Amino acid sequence: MNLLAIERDAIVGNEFIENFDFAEVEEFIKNASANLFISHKFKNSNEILVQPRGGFPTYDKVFELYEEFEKVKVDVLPLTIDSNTRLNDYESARKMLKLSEESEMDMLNGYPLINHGYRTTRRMITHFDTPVSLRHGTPDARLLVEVALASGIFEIEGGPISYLLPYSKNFPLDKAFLYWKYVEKVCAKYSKLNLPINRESFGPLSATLQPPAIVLVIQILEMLLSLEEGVKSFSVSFSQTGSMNQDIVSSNVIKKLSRFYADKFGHDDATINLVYHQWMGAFPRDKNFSESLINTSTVIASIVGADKIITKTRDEAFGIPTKEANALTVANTKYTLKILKGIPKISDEEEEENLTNEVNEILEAVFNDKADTLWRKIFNSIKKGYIDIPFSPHIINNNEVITIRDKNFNIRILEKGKLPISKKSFDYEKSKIKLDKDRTVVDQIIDGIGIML
Amino acid sequence: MNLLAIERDAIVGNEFIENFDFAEVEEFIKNASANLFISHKFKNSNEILVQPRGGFPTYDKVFELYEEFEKVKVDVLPLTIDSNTRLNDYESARKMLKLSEESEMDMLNGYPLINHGYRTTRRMITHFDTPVSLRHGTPDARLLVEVALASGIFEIEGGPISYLLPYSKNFPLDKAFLYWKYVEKVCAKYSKLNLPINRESFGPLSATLQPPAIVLVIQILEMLLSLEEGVKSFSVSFSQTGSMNQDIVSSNVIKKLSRFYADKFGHDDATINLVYHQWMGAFPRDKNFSESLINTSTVIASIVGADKIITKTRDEAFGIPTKEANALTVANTKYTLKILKGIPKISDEEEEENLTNEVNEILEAVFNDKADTLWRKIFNSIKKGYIDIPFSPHIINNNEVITIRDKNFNIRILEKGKLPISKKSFDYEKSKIKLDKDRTVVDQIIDGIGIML
Amino acid sequence: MKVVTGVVGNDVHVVANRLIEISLKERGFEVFNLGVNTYLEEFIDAVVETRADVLLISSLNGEAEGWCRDLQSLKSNYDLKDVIFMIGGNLGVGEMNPAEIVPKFKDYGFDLVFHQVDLNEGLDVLEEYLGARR
Amino acid sequence: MKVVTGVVGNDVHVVANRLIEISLKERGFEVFNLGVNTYLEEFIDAVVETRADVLLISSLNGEAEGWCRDLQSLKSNYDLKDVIFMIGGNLGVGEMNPAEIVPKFKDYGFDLVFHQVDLNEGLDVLEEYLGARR
Ligand code: B12
Ligand code: B12
Repeated sequence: MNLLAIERDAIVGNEFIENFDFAEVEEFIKNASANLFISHKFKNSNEILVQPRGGFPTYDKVFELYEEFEKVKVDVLPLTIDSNTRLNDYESARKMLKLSEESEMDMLNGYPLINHGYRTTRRMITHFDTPVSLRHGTPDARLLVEVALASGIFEIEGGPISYLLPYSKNFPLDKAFLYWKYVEKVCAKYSKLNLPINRESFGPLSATLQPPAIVLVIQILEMLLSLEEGVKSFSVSFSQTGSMNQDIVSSNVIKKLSRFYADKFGHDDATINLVYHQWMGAFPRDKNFSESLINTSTVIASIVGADKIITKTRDEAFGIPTKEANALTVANTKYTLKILKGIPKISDEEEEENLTNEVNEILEAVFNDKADTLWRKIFNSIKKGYIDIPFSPHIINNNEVITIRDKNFNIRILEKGKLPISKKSFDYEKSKIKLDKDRTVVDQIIDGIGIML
Repeated sequence: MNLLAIERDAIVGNEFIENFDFAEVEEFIKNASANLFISHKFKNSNEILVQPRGGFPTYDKVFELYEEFEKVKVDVLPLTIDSNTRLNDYESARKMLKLSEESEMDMLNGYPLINHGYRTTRRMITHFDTPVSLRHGTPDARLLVEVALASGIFEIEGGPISYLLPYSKNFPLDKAFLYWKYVEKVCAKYSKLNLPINRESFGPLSATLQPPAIVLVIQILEMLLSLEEGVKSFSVSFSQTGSMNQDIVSSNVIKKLSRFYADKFGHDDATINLVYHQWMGAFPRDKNFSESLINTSTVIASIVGADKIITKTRDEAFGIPTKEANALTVANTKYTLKILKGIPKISDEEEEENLTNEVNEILEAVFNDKADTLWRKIFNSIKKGYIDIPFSPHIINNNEVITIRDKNFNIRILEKGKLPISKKSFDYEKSKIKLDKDRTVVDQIIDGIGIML
Repeated sequence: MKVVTGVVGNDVHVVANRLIEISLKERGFEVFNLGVNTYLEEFIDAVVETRADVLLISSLNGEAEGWCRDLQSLKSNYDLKDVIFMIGGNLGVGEMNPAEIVPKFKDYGFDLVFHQVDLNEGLDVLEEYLGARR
Repeated sequence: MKVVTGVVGNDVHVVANRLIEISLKERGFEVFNLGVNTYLEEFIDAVVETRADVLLISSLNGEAEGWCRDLQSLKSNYDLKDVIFMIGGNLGVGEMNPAEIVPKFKDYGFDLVFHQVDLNEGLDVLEEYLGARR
């Protein structure tokens, strides 16, 4: 028995789950329907796939949600996990699931997958025979991913950086790398049995004034960590920045560079997809405005040429959306994608050059770190502040980078902290910022957070 | 007393209107508030102005509609005229207005301005102190425009071609030119008293598969006819084609060519604005889809850099919208315009060159006609089929031009009839069309009409 | 079978009218299309003149009621009891309740009334109706 | 005036928390920001330790109720009757009726409850409340 096998046995031996039968799970994955694999759908579709967000505490409510999504011909179903499970607090999840089942009131903001178990959940997934994407935000997702894959969920979102810096306060970063290595290995292993399991990185990060350069760096690094373990299908992603041009620039650069670095590291057999998130920041309180915002995101997704779009709803500012509101967005988004034809090819050479330089500069600094493995290089780089995101709750994040919007709502780097970008690149950023002398910088940053309100 | 003055006296001597006091009207216009002039607003605003469509039979309902629009900070108010008045059938309009007033049910699809008169209507217009745009579709709009201007309506839409070919069956074309010449003259005259009266051409035409080349030709010709009479502020317009790229191409070419021809004909002191119409063709029956469509139009208006956008509503497929639905679109449109920043500059050289050539080729043929005046040249050109629009109800229209959508929903010329475009231009059009051999051409044209359903 | 068709009143919406003509011809009818802006009297004259079996009126701009309320009295001037009177399109201004609008137009003397129904659905019903009468 | 603040439970929404810290400081408060993912016990400990006048809790992810229902019993372990207990953010999962949610959290032992109210509006009320008590 090799080391991974021993670790897997230990992981699934968790007290909160029913007995885990690896042989049966392998058999299930070997024979699983092609329709459950998003990698299959990416390959065989010319359209942008539409995936909502959503998850409820009880089995029945998720089932009803999926029925609603099925009616509007959803492409990819989401399974969003509650925040206790995300933090491996299965005991709190268990208690609140019980309360939810008894009281008809939702005491959890997602589906506690561990407590439901894979036997139950698989029943639902195979019933709908549509790819499901696991959305969580968990630094230690080993058990969660084992249960997900055993349930028939063949797309796993996240990564050691993108699911740690925005999602945790003090979970140890080195552990996150090792735990995600486990996830990659298991995904790679199962990918050999049938079609590839797809991994996806979470580009929105803290969803607030995230500079494209850092988003792209994290996307490319998580992609490399994943491909390194044998994953063959990977999605990089980012969310609407607030400036249409910056979205276009980001997408052109990420398409080019993710392919470039995948090939450079010897993974030219891997498929790379692009995912666009509808606006992830603070939503307006007017639900009609939310719909306008969402539709505008859809138009931009078309323009940037994403392979998948992940939607929001008119209820976003108010709480977890009703299933009806959620299905409505899917229907509307699919309608808009259908009518949008004759999309021009757009590029902005100056901006693309600057973003390309910044990403290359930061990556070079990471690769030049003295450590022996890629994950240790990245670990050191985060500690040194080479990678630093605004609005991270995590204690390891350097918190020196400050961003602000320029007059076209582009996110620009005002303070670069320890980011290893060149003077030329930083000068470019600064040249775009025009501060209003009569107001505090903080007030201008707050304006930039609230542009969609 | 000059000829125009004699004609004006005769026109306002119509039995359906109350006594017309020219001196008082001049005095009123001389002292009218700058806020009533859209030409003033165009000059002093960096934003795209938002103008809904709307009109009801009774004074009270229009007043309530305007109140609703005022709440959402509309930029330009519309006054849409009913279809009897449009065809100078004031007697039918009178009867149906009476029925509408008695029964609380609307028996007219717009405001019968002649029957209400300018004294009444001016009360409303000056009360709201916001520019009003007259929307009608009337080949003989002489009386209508006199009453409108006397009411304080300082933007007049239409023209002898754009309000005839799509709006009439057998109104004599030569008369339309002469009657519109009257309109231009009156607008030019009043423009000297205060700020310029704005004239606007109606680019959507029959709103169904209209080829951009012909739309642009008609826009430029109506602009020249108007500037020739002394009008100093003119808006060219077009409506969403169904292909984002074709919209961008149309707007780049029309901006360039309208300025070019205005200058060429010696009108470099005239201001030219660009107006974009949200989708004017058949609307979907699902009101949420209609909203998605409308918002998509708004995003495109931003991208093409229009000066004004004219909106539709979620009720479009069902009938004249309620005032609430109408105000909702204005609010949503203004929201989307506000959040849309960082719009890239886009162009498509090949398409722009082709469209520029086609427009120039047709215009050259028009200008080369042997007649002595511009309007007679245009008159002859329409009779010869040099200008020919699909889906015109008018008997003079040549009806030989047939258009169809290519796979990116661009409108392409399948049959050129007598259009004086070069072989090179027509070859370009044909090279883009891929007909499906297994289906009739008519069915493929019908598909192209129904792309938004 | 002969059909007279057109758009009633001061109404210039021509697109559906063109498609109706095409569809009727494909279905084997002989079509007399009077086009847009046609008054009720002109329709009746054409029906009498061509000895049509069906009069198919479109109205899109919402003003049908004002133009069609006199149908009964016009009908009574001629022997038109074998002619099928059919109307479709948008039969009122604003959003209308089909449950109210259909009986109203039947009262005015129409046999088949279609408010916001697709033209081909309507023509299918016409063919069924003709079949049943035979 | 001393304020202890932070985000309760397994909740990582940090943006409002950062802004609350800035706004409190601008208003002249001395701020102890425990950040996100803070449990009720930690809040109480910090209030006792710093002798804070106000405990200002945020909850954004909807799970506040599960984390705050034990406040009364925790309060009873200490002498905290002069401390103002304040909570705000999104106080339930899904769309909630503020009319129901406010009394519920008052029952749990909060003096000031703000469901989906802007932070500065809430801080204005806090200042008024403090003024009235003086
Ligand atoms: C294109 C259009 C125009 C073009 C018309 C160009 C032309 N010459 O044809 C222009 C821009 C010029 C125009 C002008 C006006 N229009 Co217009 N127009 C439209 C629009 C957007 C599409 C119509 C269309 O071509 N549809 C495609 C064809 C294939 O479908 P259709 O006409 O909808 O018909 C379908 C059915 O009704 C059915 N059908 C039709 N006839 C019959 C008959 C039978 C027996 C059967 C079974 C079925 C049937 O078959 C069709 C396919 O399913 C509609 C709104 C919509 N539907 O989305 C408004 C609309 C019809 N217009 C309207 C109005 C009011 C006007 C104006 C008065 C301006 C105004 N106030 O806004 C003027 C009319 C002037 C006049 N004198 O009539 C209103 C009518 C309002 C109402 N009923 O309450 C509509 C509904 C828009 C609205 N919501 O306000 N219009
Ligand atoms: C950005 C964001 C994220 C980012 C957060 C990054 C970070 N680390 O901060 C990411 C993407 C990581 C994220 C994750 C999740 N999120 Co989130 N997120 C948002 C979003 C879009 C904006 C939040 C924000 O930053 N707003 C800007 C700040 C300035 O305002 P605010 O936080 O809304 O707070 C305002 C008021 O509440 C008030 N306020 C706050 N605290 C207090 C305290 C007092 C005393 C007063 C008076 C006022 C006050 O002041 C602020 C300004 O007015 C909101 C939806 C929205 N609001 O539009 C959802 C939202 C808060 N998230 C939600 C959820 C459920 C989650 C997840 C569980 C994932 C999921 N199931 O979808 C995870 C949470 C993981 C966890 N363990 O907590 C839900 C909460 C649901 C509910 N309450 O019913 C929301 C409402 C979205 C939704 N409709 O589903 N999220």
